[in-house]
Amino acid sequence: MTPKLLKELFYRMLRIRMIEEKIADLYPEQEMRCPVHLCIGQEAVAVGVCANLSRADYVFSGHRSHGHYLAKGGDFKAMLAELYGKKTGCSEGKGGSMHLVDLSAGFLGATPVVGSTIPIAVGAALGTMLRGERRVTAVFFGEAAVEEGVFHESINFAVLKKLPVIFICENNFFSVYSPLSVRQPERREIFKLARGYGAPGFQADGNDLFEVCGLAESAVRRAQQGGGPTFLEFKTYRWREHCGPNYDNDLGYRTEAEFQSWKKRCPVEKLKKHLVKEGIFNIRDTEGMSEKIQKEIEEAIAFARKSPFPEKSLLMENIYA
Amino acid sequence: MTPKLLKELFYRMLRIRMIEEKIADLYPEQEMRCPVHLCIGQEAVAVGVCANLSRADYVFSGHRSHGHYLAKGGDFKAMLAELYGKKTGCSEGKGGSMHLVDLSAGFLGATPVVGSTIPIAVGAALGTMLRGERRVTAVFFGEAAVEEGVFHESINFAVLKKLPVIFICENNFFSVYSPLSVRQPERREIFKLARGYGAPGFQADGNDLFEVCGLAESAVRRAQQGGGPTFLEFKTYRWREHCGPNYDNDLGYRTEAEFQSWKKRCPVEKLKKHLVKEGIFNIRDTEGMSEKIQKEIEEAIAFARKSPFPEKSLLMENIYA
Amino acid sequence: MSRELKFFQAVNEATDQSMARDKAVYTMGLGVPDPKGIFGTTLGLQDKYGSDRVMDMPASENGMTGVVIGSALVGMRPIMTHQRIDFALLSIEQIVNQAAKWHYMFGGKRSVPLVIRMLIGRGWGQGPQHSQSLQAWFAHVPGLKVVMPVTPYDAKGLLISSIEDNNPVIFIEHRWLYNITGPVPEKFYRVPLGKAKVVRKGTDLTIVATSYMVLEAFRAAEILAGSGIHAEIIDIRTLKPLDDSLILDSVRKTGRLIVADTGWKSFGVGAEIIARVAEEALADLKSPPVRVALPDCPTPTSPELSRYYYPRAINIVAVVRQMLGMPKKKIVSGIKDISLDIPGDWFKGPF
Amino acid sequence: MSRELKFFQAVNEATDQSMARDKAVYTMGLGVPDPKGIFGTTLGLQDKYGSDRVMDMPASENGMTGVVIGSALVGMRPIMTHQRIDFALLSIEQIVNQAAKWHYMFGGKRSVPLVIRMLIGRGWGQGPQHSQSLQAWFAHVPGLKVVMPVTPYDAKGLLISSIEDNNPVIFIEHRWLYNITGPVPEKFYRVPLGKAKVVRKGTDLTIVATSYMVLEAFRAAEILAGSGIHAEIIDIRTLKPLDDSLILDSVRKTGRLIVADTGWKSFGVGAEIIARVAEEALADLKSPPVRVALPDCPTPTSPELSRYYYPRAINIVAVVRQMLGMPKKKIVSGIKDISLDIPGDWFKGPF
Ligand SMILES: Cc1ncc(C[n+]2csc(CCOP(=O)(O)OP(=O)(O)O)c2C)c(N)n1
Ligand SMILES: Cc1ncc(C[n+]2csc(CCOP(=O)(O)OP(=O)(O)O)c2C)c(N)n1
Ligand SMILES: [Mg+2]
Ligand SMILES: [Mg+2]
Repeated sequence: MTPKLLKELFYRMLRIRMIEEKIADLYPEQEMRCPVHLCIGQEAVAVGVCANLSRADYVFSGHRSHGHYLAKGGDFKAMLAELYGKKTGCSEGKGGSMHLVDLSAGFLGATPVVGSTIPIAVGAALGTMLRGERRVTAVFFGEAAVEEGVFHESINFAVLKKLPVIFICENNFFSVYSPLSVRQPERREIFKLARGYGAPGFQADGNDLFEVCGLAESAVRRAQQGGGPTFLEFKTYRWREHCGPNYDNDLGYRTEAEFQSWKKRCPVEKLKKHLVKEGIFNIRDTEGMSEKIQKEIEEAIAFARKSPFPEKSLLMENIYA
Repeated sequence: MTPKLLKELFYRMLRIRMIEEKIADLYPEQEMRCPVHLCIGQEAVAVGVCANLSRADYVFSGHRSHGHYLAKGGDFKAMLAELYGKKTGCSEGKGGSMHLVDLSAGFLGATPVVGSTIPIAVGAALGTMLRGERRVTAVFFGEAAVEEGVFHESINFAVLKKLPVIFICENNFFSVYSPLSVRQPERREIFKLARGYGAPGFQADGNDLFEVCGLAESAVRRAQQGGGPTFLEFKTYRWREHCGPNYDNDLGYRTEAEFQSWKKRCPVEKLKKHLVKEGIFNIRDTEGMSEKIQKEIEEAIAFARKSPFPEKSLLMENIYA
Repeated sequence: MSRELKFFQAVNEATDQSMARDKAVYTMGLGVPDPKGIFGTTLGLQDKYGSDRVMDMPASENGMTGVVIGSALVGMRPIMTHQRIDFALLSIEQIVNQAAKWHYMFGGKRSVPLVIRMLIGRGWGQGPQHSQSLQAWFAHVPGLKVVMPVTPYDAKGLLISSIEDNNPVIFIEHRWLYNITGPVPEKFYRVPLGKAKVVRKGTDLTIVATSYMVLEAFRAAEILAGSGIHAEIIDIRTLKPLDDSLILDSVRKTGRLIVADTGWKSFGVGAEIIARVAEEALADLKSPPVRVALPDCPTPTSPELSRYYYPRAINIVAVVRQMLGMPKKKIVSGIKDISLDIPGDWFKGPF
Repeated sequence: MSRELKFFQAVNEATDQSMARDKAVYTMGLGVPDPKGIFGTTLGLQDKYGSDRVMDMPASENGMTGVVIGSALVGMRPIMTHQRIDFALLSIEQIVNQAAKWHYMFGGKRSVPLVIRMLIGRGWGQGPQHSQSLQAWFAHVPGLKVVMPVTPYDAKGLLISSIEDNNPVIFIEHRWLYNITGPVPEKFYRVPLGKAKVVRKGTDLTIVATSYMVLEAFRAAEILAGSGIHAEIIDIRTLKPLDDSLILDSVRKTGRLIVADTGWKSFGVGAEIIARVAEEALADLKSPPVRVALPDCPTPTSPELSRYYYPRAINIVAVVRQMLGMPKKKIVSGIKDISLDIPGDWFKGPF
């Protein structure tokens, strides 16, 4: 990867981090009146995968989709306005944080029922193939989603039809407060499930941008060359509470120590150190980036705040096309 | 296996074969007014598996359940009366061929929605474990059932909880008229799917009683010793049409040659030849068996025919317990 | 003189002509390309349009519903087929949470042009899991449209309109209608969604019926005509959006309402129609409305029990006579009793 | 003086006492043993009864529903919990095809003693997929029972009766009821299924309400009382079997009916209740019955739209005034507008 690209990817990761933290700061104001699932700590997966996709490619996601939406190039102003329930939101305020969309960026949609966008992404891939388009479709989901039968139905069909779709599993070890131990067999590697279907399945450190990019690049190439689907499992960690702006290690479902060990492996810091070490940029550059992002965020907040709420007439609009 | 046992198992296979053929003969009379899915050609799986289960063990099945019901010791008279829609049927005529049950034989039920009894069987295994019982639960299903997401949800949970359940997949290559090639990835062995979950998975010739017994025996032992679930895939072949009494090779979804090649590998004939060769019995013995079974069948038919239909009042009975 | 087709042929032709006109239309379902072709409704289509546009599928109803939804989001117009509504229950989450809401929950950004054909099984011991008639469920869900054709003419015209509609349409076909014959123009034509139809004019009472029950209503009307009673019959055709103005007009005229539906009585179609009439035309009702529907129990398999389970023309007649205060009398439907568990001699089972 | 508990505590106590009395009772659901314990309703149970009887589960709603059904067939009495009805849609096939029909389709051989707790989400942008109120669906299915408690007293008594019932019971809890307080005896007691209750006596009209709408009906009745109008309020409590005799008696007395339900209007609960009244007590109706329910659109997320989506006391009052031919006037509910997307100040989101 060129220094220029690396800088750009770092910028994207930093931007997602700063946006999510700003949302966490503002959430207590109770103006964003919808559930939010922050992706702080998991930015590398979103950025690394989307860095290998073109704007024409499609992405779907689930409840924790802010990072995926932003990494794919989704309009940030429209996203924030959506969280504020405003008419200028990407879904006119009808969806909120759990229902983001930006067609112009190829982010076709995120919905929060666990696993349910997986077959929809596979279907989008089928559609592009039937239409003779050369797009790749990627779908992001958490490790709990592989517990849903629909995941298996989806990957079986994707392999059967050799569809250009990439399954990206962000394994952060928890489904809300439930550890993997109460949900999946011990020592059963998730990426190996995929192999059982005849789909190439790989696993890597989701906090290492380079590892993510490496696997994503070959998966995209495979899809483009008609090689069919790929399953990628990235181990990572959610820093904040499952849903909402706070930290929740005090609840006792995971240890503070475990959290700290993952915090030390912060994907943003990790990349920053590397780039500085490689002399690709210096701390001053990153400060410039922060300022630029800060400004963008302030503008988006102002936009979201001053935007109007959807008027009453919109309630019964767009029920049918 | 002792000669005595082998004779007994042959008798059970022959009995299922003769009963199914009799049903095929009588069906055109239009007195059995419900869909029937005959298991002619697949008798060895039912008999071989159930030979390793005790009466206290539980069995569930799907739409093609006659053989499983009979092999587990289900009451034949009650089954035939059920096909005739009579009050004396095992389900009082309310279920028909697709809804057989015989609690006294540990045949807890068969229902025809593909895959749907799989989680129910897993739940029965969980129940027996919670109750501290030492029963094993086995569930029979066709190879299309593994395409249902619920199969995966079920085996994931069975492995997670190390449940005493055995998954028996009768792979006869077709789902109605649809070949595996339009439903599952090429060269993707079904039993290997199970291994992806950490469940021991094996494959064998479903037309060879010895192979079936061998795998079933170790699976039952594993379950009894707390070793958890086992997945068994048996390749076999359905001789008659998917649903109904006739042959349907003329439809063209499979070749007459393929059918003939499987007919040559008839599980009943195969076992018979072996037993005769081993001098365990001679043809005359088998004739005696046929006569005995013939008599039993005639009695059951008479019973079913003369049994009363359920009266009107039964329509609104047993909706709630 | 006009060409006659059977109901299943009309469904086939509507699909065929829609696929010929629009490359985005494709069809998928268990057994769609097989030798039986969903009781003939999809026969010959794969030879004509290839295996890319006429697909079989794994027994994965839920996942495959998500798949057709996803394809619709990127420009395809899928037709999915389920041989029984009962099997489609595996895909409720995708239909109700995703397809029905997609257009609305994303502020109108995209929609899901999707037709899901579901068959209602009946007779020959279809039993508890092969016979459910859950149209009231789908009609309860905003974002879905629900269509139930009766005549071959409407089967073709309504299916074409459903395929051209930009929303998810649940298209429900009753197995016992497949063999009925009626005039069907060769040309490509539409019957608009959301429009009910007066299929028999009458003055004494209004029978609002769905799907196969329209035929039983006709038989009842014939019998009633013998006693000088003139029933008006309305074929609902589309349950959602529901064309209540036509129903209200008729009831305002006749003052009497019977709703004959193929589903269960409680919390079913009849309840909604009676409620709308009670809300809008209470004063016009000369007598209490009545529902003719399935009793609230699972479908029994035995042919003997199914005769008590499925209401028929004679039951409708009895209800009418009581409604009009006429003396009870034995009614003969004129139809061989065999039609209790099969629609006619052409139906020999097993499915 | 009697002890007071919050609704969620009453649910917890009913589960606790039932598990203490009967070893066959166990509970399973996503997050059941977690630190939040399904909004407190399952807190502390795992410590008391162990991880065999208080289980978390994989995100496999369909499969796990089959699992609890299977366990019920061999003697267990499972309580399954879904944090939203919306998620339970994945398990419809098991609930409707298997659990609801098992007893009937096998001629009464076994039954499925199973309670499935489902929560209705509302407010704080729950939005289209975390807020559905599909009780009308379950009430349409023979073999299921459907319960919707309102008071902490009933929550405990009805849950205990549901756990002791030998059939599958869909037990629907509204998120906005969790924090209401009411008297709840310490002792183990039952409130029978299938019995509605007159919770406020009145003479001028009957308001039949479900779940949270009973509270809005109360607020409306208070406001109406100010203008000398006396509304009788019936808390349905059990939708299936439906206690229509109590409803009919009340309507025969008042001659006026309003049905206030938490679900969508069309093909919903209101339709069934109006239909039964029209069938049985048409002559007693002095004015057309009216449904107060959700408009037929998906749930919008924006708080501003939810104010128009969810009907409240003032809407009921307006309907009543119109029904009685009273002049229109601006009605103030006396409740802070904040309660439009949260039940009260105690609710701070995000769930
Ligand atoms: C079908 C379904 N079941 C339950 C839920 C409730 N729920 C919301 S997010 C979540 C956790 C999902 O965990 P995972 O997939 O690992 O994603 P993560 O939150 O860890 O990013 C659950 C169970 C849901 N939204 N959908
Ligand atoms: C969920 C569901 N989908 C479709 C059907 C229709 N159907 C009945 S039997 C069958 C074939 C099942 O094939 P398989 O599981 O291999 O069993 P086999 O008939 O070969 O013994 C199908 C698709 C059904 N009963 N249930
Ligand atoms: Mg996770
Ligand atoms: Mg098969």
